[in-house]
Amino acid sequence: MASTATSASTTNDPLEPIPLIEGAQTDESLNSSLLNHVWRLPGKGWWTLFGLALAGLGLLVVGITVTLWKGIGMWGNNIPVGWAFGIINFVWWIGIGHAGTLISAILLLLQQKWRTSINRFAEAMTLFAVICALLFPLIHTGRPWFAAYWLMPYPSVQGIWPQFKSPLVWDVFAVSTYFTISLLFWFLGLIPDLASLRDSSKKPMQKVIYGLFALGWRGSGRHWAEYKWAYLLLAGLSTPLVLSVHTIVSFDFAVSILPGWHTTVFPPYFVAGAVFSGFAMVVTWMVPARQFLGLKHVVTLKHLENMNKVILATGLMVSYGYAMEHFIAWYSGSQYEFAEFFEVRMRGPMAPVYWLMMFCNVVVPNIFWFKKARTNLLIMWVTALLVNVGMWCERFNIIATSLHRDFLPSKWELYAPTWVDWSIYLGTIGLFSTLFLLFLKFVPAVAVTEVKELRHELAHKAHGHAEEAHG
Amino acid sequence: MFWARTPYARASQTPVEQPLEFDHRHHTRDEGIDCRYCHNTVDKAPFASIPPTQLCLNCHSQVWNKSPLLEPVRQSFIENKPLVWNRVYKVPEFVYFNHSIHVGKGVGCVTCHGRVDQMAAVEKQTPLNMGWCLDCHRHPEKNLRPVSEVTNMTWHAEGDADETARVLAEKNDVHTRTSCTTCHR
Amino acid sequence: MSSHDQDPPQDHPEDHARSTIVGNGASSGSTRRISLPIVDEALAATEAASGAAREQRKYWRSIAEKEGSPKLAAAATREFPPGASELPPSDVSRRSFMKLFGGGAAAAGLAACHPPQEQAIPFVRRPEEVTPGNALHFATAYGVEGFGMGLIVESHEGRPTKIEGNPDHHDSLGATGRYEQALLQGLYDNDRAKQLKHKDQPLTWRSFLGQMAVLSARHAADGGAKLRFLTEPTASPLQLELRKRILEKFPKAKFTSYSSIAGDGAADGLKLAYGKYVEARHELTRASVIVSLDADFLGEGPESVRAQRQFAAGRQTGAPMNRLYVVEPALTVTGMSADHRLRLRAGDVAGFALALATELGRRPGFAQLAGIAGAGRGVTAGDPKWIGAVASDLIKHRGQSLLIAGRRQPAAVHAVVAAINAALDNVGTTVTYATPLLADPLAGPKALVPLAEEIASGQVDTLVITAYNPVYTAPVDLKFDKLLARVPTTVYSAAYEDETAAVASYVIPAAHVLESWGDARATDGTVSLVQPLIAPLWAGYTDVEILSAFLGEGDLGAYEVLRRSWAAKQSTVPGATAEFDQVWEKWVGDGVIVGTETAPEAALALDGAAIQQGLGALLSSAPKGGGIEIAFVPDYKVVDGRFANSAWLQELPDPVHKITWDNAALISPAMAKTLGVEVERDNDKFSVLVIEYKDRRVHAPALIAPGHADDAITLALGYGRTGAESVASGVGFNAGALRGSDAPWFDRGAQVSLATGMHLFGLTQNHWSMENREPAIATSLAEFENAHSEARELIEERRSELPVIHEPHDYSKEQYKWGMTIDLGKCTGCSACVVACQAENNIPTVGQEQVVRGREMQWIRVDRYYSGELEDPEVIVQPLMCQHCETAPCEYVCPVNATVHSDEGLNEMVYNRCVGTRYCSNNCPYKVRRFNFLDFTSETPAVRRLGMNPEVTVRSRGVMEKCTYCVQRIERKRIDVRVAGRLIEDGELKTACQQGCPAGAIEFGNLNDPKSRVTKSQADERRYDLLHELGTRPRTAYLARVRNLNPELAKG
Amino acid sequence: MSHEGGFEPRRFVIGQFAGPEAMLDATRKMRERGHKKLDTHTPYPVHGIEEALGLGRAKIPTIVLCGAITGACLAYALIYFMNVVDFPINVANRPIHSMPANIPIMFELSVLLGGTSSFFGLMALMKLPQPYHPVFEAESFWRASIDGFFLSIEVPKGQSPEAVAAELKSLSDVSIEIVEESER
Repeated sequence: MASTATSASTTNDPLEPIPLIEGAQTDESLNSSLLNHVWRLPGKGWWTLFGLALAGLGLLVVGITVTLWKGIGMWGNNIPVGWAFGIINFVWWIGIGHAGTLISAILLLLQQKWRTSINRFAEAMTLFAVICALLFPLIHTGRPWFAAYWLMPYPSVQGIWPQFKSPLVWDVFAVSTYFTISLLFWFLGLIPDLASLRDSSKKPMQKVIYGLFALGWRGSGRHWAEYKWAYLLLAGLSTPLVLSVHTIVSFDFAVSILPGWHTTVFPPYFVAGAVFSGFAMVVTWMVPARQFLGLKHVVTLKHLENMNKVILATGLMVSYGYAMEHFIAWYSGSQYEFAEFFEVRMRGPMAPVYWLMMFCNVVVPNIFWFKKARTNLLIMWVTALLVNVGMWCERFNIIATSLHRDFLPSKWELYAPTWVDWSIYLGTIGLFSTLFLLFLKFVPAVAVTEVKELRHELAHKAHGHAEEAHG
Repeated sequence: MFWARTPYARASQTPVEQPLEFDHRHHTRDEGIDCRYCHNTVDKAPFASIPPTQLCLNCHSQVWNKSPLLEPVRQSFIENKPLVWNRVYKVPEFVYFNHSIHVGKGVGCVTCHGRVDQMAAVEKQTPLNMGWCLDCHRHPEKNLRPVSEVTNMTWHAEGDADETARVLAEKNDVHTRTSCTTCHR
Repeated sequence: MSSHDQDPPQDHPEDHARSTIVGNGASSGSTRRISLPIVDEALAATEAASGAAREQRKYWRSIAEKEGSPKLAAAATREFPPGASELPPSDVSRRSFMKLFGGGAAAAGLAACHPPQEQAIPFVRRPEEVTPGNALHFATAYGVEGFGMGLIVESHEGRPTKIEGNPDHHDSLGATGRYEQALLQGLYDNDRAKQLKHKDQPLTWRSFLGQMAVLSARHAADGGAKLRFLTEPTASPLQLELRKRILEKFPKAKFTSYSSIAGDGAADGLKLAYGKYVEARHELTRASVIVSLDADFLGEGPESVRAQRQFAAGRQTGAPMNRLYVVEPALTVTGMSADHRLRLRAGDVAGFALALATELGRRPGFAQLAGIAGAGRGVTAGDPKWIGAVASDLIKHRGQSLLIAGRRQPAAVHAVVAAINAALDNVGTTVTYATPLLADPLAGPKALVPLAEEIASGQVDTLVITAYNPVYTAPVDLKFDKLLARVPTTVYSAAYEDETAAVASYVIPAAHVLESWGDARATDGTVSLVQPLIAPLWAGYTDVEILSAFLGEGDLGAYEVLRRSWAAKQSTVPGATAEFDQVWEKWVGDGVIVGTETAPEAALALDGAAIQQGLGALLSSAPKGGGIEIAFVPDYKVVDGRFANSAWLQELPDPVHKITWDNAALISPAMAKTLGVEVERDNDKFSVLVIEYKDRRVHAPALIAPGHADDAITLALGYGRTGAESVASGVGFNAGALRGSDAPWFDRGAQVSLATGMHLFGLTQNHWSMENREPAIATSLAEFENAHSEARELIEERRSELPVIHEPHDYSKEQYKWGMTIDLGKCTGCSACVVACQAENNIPTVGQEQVVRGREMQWIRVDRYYSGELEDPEVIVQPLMCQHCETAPCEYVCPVNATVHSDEGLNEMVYNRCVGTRYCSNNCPYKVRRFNFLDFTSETPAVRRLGMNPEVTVRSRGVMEKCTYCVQRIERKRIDVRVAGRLIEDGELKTACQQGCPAGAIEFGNLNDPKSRVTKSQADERRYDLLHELGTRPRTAYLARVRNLNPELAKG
Repeated sequence: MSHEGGFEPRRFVIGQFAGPEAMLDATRKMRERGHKKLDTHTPYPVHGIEEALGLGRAKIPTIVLCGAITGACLAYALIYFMNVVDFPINVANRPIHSMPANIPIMFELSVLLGGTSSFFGLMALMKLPQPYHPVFEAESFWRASIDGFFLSIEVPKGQSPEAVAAELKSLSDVSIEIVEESER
């Protein structure tokens, strides 16, 4: 017996100019449509993408093997440029991850209805981005086989401990916490959906597997009562967490004395940048995904537009960050700071990256002032891509460019990445895509339960309106 | 981190077989030979030194000069081929341990090497890991003795041990040194 | 994880350092040296290592295991060199060898949680002077140009590990140059000639002697009419004696001294001036005005080390300072130290000399010079104002001034200079002349011509070559390789299987100086005995042994020959009255034979007239005409190629241009513009030039050299080697291919054009300017004496107390507070410290490709900055190593406590704790940290490992390293004095760079001792801290350089 | 249905409702009629369920709070012990004990422990994972996670399920099943 609740077409809702859920949906229809992509055998598109992703993953394996075998010297790093691609990509990925948490957690706290259809998606992205990010701090060290555990505070027979004044140790705690919490948060949200997968699966094998992951969830009211709290609290914790993580990442630089690193504006400006690039990444993936997975009716233009608004906002914050950096560099009166921003970056050998960054992060997002752009799939997709590029350039500027010319001109050196650098970078994109495609294949890409709940609420509202209408 | 603390992992407390049946008990206890007769660079060099074959023969050209047990020694001397012993104590390559300073400041042989005079085959008595080194480098007093007594296997402080320790530390001008470069260079 | 707790063996950085050592103290014969069979094994191991290495998982397996591999052991036994002991190749680790009584340990097999059983191998007979783990020091001597510099060699268990200067030696004064430091690499060089060969057939020494006996018998018949010897220029009494005896036996035989870098101008010029051959000796301590005419007396030559010390002595403010004028085409070490520098083409220097003479001649009391100048027939060069100023300055300091002409300059210049020095009453004070000590006064490329002609005309049957590699170094027009082919028998004493060895019929592996007995003279004649530190690694034979072969004494051995000759000469040595054995021990021990110095010639009369007429002829024959000038210089690193196989020197940045692993065609910026030379990749990549001269042409990459004379190219010799030397071959281009015997040093008329393509240099510094940051402060004396001058205020600002957030750590209670001072006024940038540091601290070399990537490893970086206009810049050099900041930025960012502070304020670097995040380097404002980006050590041949310093950990891949203030020396000294129950006294502890520094520009010591030199120097009014405004509180301080400018020439 | 051994199967009466409202309504009523062991099963949290089931205040928040506080304290204690008590080292002349440097890790650890405790605390409270539960025996129970709204009543010993079922039936029009815990 399907639920007989009235159709939840919410088009007549004045507050929702574009519907959050399109068409007349029932719990069941939602259920089938949203889980459909799990049951359906993957199509050509998925396989091609998956093939590409695996190829990328291959690159990663090659890159890492070479690095471990021959040493970090296979990368382009040198003295003075001790950090380059490794840390650039680390920061880039972490940044991307942040949007996920932000969407799922912060928007939840702010009770943004439009979040529901995309949060699962975003959280997954967070998780995978963090996995990619986690790779780098480890493999970029000279002796990973020690770095893997010497940064952990454990009682070794050497009787020596980590050095807790070092931002790198903070990183270890921040990033690992971030990963753990995001994982738990994501999984907690998944449990009810896993249950419905279990219950709607046809093949016994699937039943067993999903059943195991569903932990025997039976939608008990007593459970829901605690569950809602737990979920809310995790969200509550993730919100400051996500802010702290990128703040701490920014400490890696802000705590040092290097011109271009030693900057107090870094924490907020890194967080803004993170959200900026993160949302861009979500859009980059969401636009094609809703197409191929048939999620158009739950991930509507409204969602995309909202995200574009966030991109615009954070983009402006980032621009402000740049402005401040340059202002302080001049205002501080430090010749090293000044040279860093107005000579090295603007006119040095790495200047093209700087100007590309400026274009992508400062100029491009402004297109979202126009509703046409915000709601045009192609434009928003290209913009999002450019923003991703721009944010990568930003990290390159901060890290490599600052390093390659610092205090003493006698040790100024050029930096050029090697094929290993590139293959590892592309490799992580491959890893990310692989995980993502697997996720799309085996787990509901949209939080079914929450969408149903939303439908219910909307239906209620609609109902109410209807009654008023009849007087 | 627990494994590393087991004696096995440190290869200690297991007697080490030697190519030649050399018995420290006999030489030190019965014959009363001082450690420094054979390990004669211990007080002036980083290394206590395994005695060259020549040194064995100082005595054994007279005593037991026919003993089959000593055949390898004579062989070594005649063929100019070193005796190959199995090592008992070894610190990692990046640790620069110096016997002369420890002996010079009154750290007894027995403190690290144990009652060698009671060992048929010598075995490693102490963990030799950094934590263990640090213990003593932080509080050396408790392991001090008059420099004259360093080779004494049975020396014990008379009266108030802590007081003697303090006095000795004073007298031998012993410092606590825990700077990394004390041992790592 | 737990198993890693205790650093599983395969991850010890040091494993890569392991080299095999077993002592069995078989003291060889009469000598004190210890022949270690283990050494032979190391050699054997090396042969196989290359092969064995492949199959190793290099990135974590150790060389020790490598050598332990059965394959290798087999190889070792097979490859056993002659004279090796029967000891089975047992594989032993360098350090554990020390640890256990001159025994060693073999890391058996793989990483088990249970440590592997290792062996300990004692001596059989321990040589009485050997105390395992305590170094011994022996005196010996070595020199490149015929004179010997006294050396003290540190030896661990019979393996030389470090070379220092001999404080008692006239030319060393305790310091060394670049080459001496690098001798070790020459010794432990796997490329050395190892096998005595005749026409590529192995030969034993005995049968060689037999064949030589036959040969000399045949030559004796006609008095040796067709017997020729080609030797290095030498002042060695023993060599001279052998020469004499050979000539007695073969009256018609001839000896030729030859070195491609010897200049003949001085000898001829002085002969012209004084009527006979004399050698000039210079005393810079007494000179307050020095004028160098294309003479790089601080940078090269047997006198250079002493010259630097003496010159530096006159660079202290508060005392009368000396003033240095330099006239030269391309910047040199001397040029960089100049107060005033005039860039002139080498060919124009003669003009300058005459112009100066003319100018002086105009002044009252110098009429005699006018005449001489007159003979110059108006040949002149240089800015008259400049010349005028110099002239008056010279006259002002009459009697305490000095003119020095360079080796490249022709006789005319030297003659004029001699005349001027005489006119200025400098003779006897700043310059003295003595009867030549060298066997032949003329030994330059020209000296080769007569020999070449004789060979060409078939008058030579046997040619014995102990000179360095003539086939490569000889002027191309002689076609020496073809000539040698014509000589029936050529005997070549070969350090390497080089170009000459390829064509010689007898190739005799030369013993390295550290393997040889012999003697040498200092430039003042003092004799030093050369004693071996180690038995020849591969059967090597000394020149002495080869020459004595022609006296039928070849089997005597150098030791016996030397001892006999000195036993005979004992009476000639004043004060050596005791029993010869005692005297001998003393001589060998001291490294110098006191009383053997030769007095300068008194009452020499300058023959002005002779100069006058000689001059005309000389000048007419001097190079004229237009066109571009090409000039050749001995390289600062490989000299004439003889050090080309030393990776240390190849990778040492050229003192002036910071080139590694290359030579270049140095041209002025203006000339580069006219030629259209392109520069790419941030000053790393330059266009390649085609240089055509007569019928010769070479492709040479251009390098823009500020301060270079226009229309002139400077080319360094010694590169483009084609011999079988793995390091040397393929590095740079052979400038010698342009060099003719008629004009061996410089000539006009070269055609230069751009070739296609660019060349990527391994430059360690490609930024010339200080970007207005003034890390290295240079000022003029006038400015400095004005307390309110800009420079003075800058210095004050950089030594002022800075506000602090929390109180600085208090070190005053500590026994020691280590600190260093570097005097930029004294530092000439010669870079000896860099090599000394490399030798002391087991610093690896990385190769050009890595240098290009910016991964050079030398702990000391000698920065060179140009200021002023590019065409005629002022230059300042600044050695930069870890500053040991008290609030070190590197420390607080290290996540694992791998770099922290010691109780005495050292910035410690704990290699075995380092995980290689490189954060410390990023945060180091001086960028003095070095990172092992790749495995730079484990591939080092085992034989090379023998020379490594056992007191210093060899760093593994992925580990950060940096200057430690030679903490190993501090700790060893501390232990020694504490066992003795006293404190370290000032001066008894020196860092490697300080000890090596010829100029004495580096002071190191205890800042808690108010009387210590370093405390005093840090109180100097020139003292300032580098990047002081960052509040890093560096322990290393700098003393600003003060230029003693001539007011008449001072700009503005 | 005879059961050897001591095994006393729990018995449930399970009613499936058309929608959440009806279910809530029935739940309320049944509770008023004195039924204790009630539980509902819905695909998504239904508003007002706590009140309907008469549940007290949620316990999770307290657990999380404790977790978070422990985390912060633990971090501070750890760092203080390692860098101040056990092995104080002069690092770049910085104070051995500097509070500001500890803050990031204190924060992270409090979030970590807070977060984990909320998750595992929840699991403990829900007694999950628990693959089998008698209600799964119900024919149509699979809809509970899709679009079904169920009310389950565990029948106390001695009471007959049928009676309870009838009682429930009397409240609203529902399809009712009676299930018994199977012995496994």
